[in-house]
Amino acid sequence: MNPPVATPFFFYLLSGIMLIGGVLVITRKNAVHSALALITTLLAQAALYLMLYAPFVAGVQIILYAGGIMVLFLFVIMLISIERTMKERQFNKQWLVGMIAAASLGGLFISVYTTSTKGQVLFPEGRMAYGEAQNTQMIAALLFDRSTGMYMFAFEIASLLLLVAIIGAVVMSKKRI
Amino acid sequence: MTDPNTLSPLDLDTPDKTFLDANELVINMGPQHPATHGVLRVILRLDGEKVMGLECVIGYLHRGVEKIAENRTYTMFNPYVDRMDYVAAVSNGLGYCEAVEKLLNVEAPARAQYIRVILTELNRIASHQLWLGTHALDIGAITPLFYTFRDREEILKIFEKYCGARLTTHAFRIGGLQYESYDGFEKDVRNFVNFVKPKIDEYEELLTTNRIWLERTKGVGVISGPDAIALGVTGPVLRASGVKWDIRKALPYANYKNFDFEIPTGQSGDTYDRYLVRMVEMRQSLRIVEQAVEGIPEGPIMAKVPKVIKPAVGEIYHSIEAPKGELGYFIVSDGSTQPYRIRVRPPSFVNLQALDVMCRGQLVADVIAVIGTLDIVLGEVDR
Amino acid sequence: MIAKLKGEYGSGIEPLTYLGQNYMVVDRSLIPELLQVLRNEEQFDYCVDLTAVHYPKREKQFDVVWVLYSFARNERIRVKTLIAEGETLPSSIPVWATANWLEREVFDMFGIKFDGHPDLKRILLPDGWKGHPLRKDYGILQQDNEWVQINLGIESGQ
Amino acid sequence: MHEFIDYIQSYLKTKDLTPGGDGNIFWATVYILLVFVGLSVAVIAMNWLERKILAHMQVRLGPMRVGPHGLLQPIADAIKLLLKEDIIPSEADAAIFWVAPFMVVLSAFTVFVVVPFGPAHAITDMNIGILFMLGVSSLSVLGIVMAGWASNSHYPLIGALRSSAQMVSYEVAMGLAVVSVIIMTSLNLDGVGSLSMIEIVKQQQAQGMWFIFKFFPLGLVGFVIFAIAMVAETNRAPFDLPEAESELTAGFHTEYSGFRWSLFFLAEYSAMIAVSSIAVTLWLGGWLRPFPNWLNGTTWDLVFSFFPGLTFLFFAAICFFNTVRMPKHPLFKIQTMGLAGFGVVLGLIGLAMFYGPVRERVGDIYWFSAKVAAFMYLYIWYRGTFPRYRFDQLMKVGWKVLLPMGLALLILTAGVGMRTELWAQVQEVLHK
Repeated sequence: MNPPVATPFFFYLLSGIMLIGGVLVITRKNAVHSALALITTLLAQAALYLMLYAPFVAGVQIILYAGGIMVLFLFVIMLISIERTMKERQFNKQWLVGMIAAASLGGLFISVYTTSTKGQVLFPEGRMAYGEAQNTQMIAALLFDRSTGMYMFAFEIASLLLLVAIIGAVVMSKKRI
Repeated sequence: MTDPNTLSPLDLDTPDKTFLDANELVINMGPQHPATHGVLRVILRLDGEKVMGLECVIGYLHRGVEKIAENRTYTMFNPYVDRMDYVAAVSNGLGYCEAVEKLLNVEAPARAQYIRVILTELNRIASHQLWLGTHALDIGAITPLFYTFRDREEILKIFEKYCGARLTTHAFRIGGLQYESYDGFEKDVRNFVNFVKPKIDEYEELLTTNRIWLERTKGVGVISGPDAIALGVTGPVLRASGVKWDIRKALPYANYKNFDFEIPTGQSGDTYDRYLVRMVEMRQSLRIVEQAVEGIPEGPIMAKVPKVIKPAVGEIYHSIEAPKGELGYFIVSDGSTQPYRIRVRPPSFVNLQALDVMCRGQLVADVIAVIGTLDIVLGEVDR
Repeated sequence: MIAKLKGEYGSGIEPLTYLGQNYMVVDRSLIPELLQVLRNEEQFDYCVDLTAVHYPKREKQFDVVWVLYSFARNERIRVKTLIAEGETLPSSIPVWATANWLEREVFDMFGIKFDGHPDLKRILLPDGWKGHPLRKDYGILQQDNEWVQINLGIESGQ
Repeated sequence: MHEFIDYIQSYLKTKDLTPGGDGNIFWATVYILLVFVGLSVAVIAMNWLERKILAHMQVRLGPMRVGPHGLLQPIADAIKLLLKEDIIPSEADAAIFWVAPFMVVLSAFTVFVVVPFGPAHAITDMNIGILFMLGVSSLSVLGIVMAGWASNSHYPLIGALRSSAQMVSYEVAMGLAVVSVIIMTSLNLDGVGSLSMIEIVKQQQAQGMWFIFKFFPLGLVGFVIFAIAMVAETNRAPFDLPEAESELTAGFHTEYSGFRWSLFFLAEYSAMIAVSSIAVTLWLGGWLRPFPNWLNGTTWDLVFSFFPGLTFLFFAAICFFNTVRMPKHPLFKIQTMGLAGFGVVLGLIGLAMFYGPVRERVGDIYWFSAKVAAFMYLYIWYRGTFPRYRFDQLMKVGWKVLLPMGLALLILTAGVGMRTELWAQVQEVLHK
């Protein structure tokens, strides 16, 4: 397999897009613009997954988040009167608390990074355990295989949780069943 | 709402109590909208996609035909009637000529009557074909439009050969006909009948058992027989609701009593039944044309009518079964050469009134299907 | 039937025939009751048409004409009443639902008001129009110039 | 220069590695260009064909004036659209209005990265090929929603809402049908399936049948579900509610004009080709010629490799036939010559396809395109025949018919798959 091209460049590019998108999500007054910025962020994230040799996760990210959930989001947002939301004050009174929380989270990340890597290079030359060509199959094996699968139970619990959520949503939205 | 006695005006036209409900959405459709068949404006009150009620705004094509009539002589007004229901101009002319003849107490000669019946029935087929094409187009089937227009063309060719005009024909005169039938008229008509019979099967093949067509038309725009009578709905719409009534049979005019034909009726009064009724009507019209073309007698084509038409003082109401329903003329004469008042009872106008009842509780897309199935011509609604 | 009605209402009803078509001229005061009777007892369940005629020279300027039809009897009849300018008629919507638009049209064209009509406004002409065009004193070239200028932005519609 | 030619020749000799899989950026770029150009040509041809075929279904002639039999009509239309004023409504959200068509076109074209025209004729062979296709094509909804919202007008907004609701709900049924095929791919000795488009076709060859016939009628049912859902996905008749002209004028692109409108047009047709190629790959054996296992051997290979050339010669023959039928009038001189010229071009292409090396390499592409073309005809046929569904009926078909069918199909396919002999063998291998 040929070595990847300009990995650091794309990493910084995608991260930059993600950060800008994230900032735009919370600063835009127009809800539709926010949603579109969020979609950009999610797509950049999918690309980052690809860089991590996790194409399956990237594909699922695109289908579920960008193609599915965000469309439903937009669906709702589009029907909101923009004129009214544009006039609303955007930053509420907890902005100070929010900033502090964000700053402390950032500090935590930095401290974890500096203590755990101890001056190692940011991009080690090692390859991922599951190569690109077999990524999907490996994920499947990890989830379902009798000998290697270790997340079967967690997976089933998660699906049960989702089922409960679906039923709950139906019960709440329907006036009478 | 099956008992007409309970059909109070409150059910028909007063705004609902929920008019100011926040869930209601008012949408304006038309007057320039491809599915309103002209310049009809419909104001829809919606709850989501469901129609809570609607109001028609008409008059965009109002030309004051009735006022014009009062300022023209009887003869001069004849071409104007063609401009009302321009899709079935021949029927309009027949109604008008017969009404004036009745007022003059003359009768058109037998030969003229036969030719009149042939042309009128051909026109009924043409009108139904145009209706079918546009109605199917509204529901999304584009192909029937081209099929029906191809076959309607043959009818228009016969009209053109007969009187030189295709659409607003002015085919008849008070007292009979102006033109003798051209050479080969009978042959043309016979050829047309043989030509169009398989074509009607072709339309039916495309639509009658088409699943999507059934889903779009069955149970859509239902109107019960008593409701239809109370609302004065006539023509195929009334017959599809199960009322077997056709002026050609009930109060025969021209020489319809000489012909053998059936009146098709439906049961459920929905859009699909109206479609079927009109399809059968086309075949029945062909039957009449076939009989009429075999029986054209020789003889004069014009009754003895004075050059200047001056009916005695009096008034008359005469109506015929136009393709859309009962087309009536109420003529008041003051003894002069000009009619004192002509009132046209337009079938489209009265039928359109039923739109509100037919659309309540349906979806927006059904409104388009129902407007199509009512077969309105705005030229006749607005006059 | 005519005889029965005549017996009931006396001089208020004058049955006539012209060229084989029956009609009756009815006193205005009898109209509401008579229409009900025709609809409910004589089975005239279909109101074909409702219209008016203007005679400016008469004292009672307007003829208002109902054309009725009975499916059961297969018979058509006209009911006619004479009213003066400014007089109103009771709305016949409770009797025949179809009268709704027909009454609106008569109002639009002649300015005859119908009491109890739920939504009596112009139907063919625009709402703000002045004048009732089918009256005989309304010329064929006449129009509401003011309306045309304001709403269409042109000098004249002619 | 000589090295360059050697480079090209060395690539031409490989027969089972896609340029992307090879990591060969030069060839990948060439392929991207080829696919882009080919797709544009296909859309133009499709435009002409749709108008012509629809016209003949409706007893009319269709375009006849621009070029012989209207052959140049799409080009004339393209020029017209490019020269038209590009209107952005003053109340519109200009930026999003501007971006939306590109979003749609981008997603419609990106999909073709993984479409396998042959074992080596794909830009790349992704491990998640089918997932990628579904994912990227679902992004076009975003573009449509953006277009509808940014127009700031009622009809486009309602069109966009309908469109997004429709596409999201039909994607579910579509996905289930696709998963049933992926289960079928795992019926090999390794017991491992694949999402790769190329691998799916190879599995069909290995298992000796197109997946449409696998576990009859399960494969067929899956195919039918997909075939219905893909029409809804591409907003075509009878599911063309977002563009229902009798109700919504033109749906989400009502406010668009000129170049931007033509982008939507381009995207619609390339999306049709994209979903058709998914269907072809998954159920109809992709690039495989008919009966590759039954009628095998060099003789049959030779016979089937003549098909591309013969098809082009057939088209050329049609051109020449119509050249003869052209009216003999000076006015038609240029048209007659043009048609003859077109026939000559087609004939030359056909002859070139008999040349050995070309013949060997175009066979895959030919069979793939022929299958896709059949789907394109189906699209046109639908449009000529069916009325339009109502919105609630459309949703009913999606959620109450196709979705339960898809779920049942998935469970049945898995169940039947576990009962096959092969599965028993796989189990044996695994337990050793």
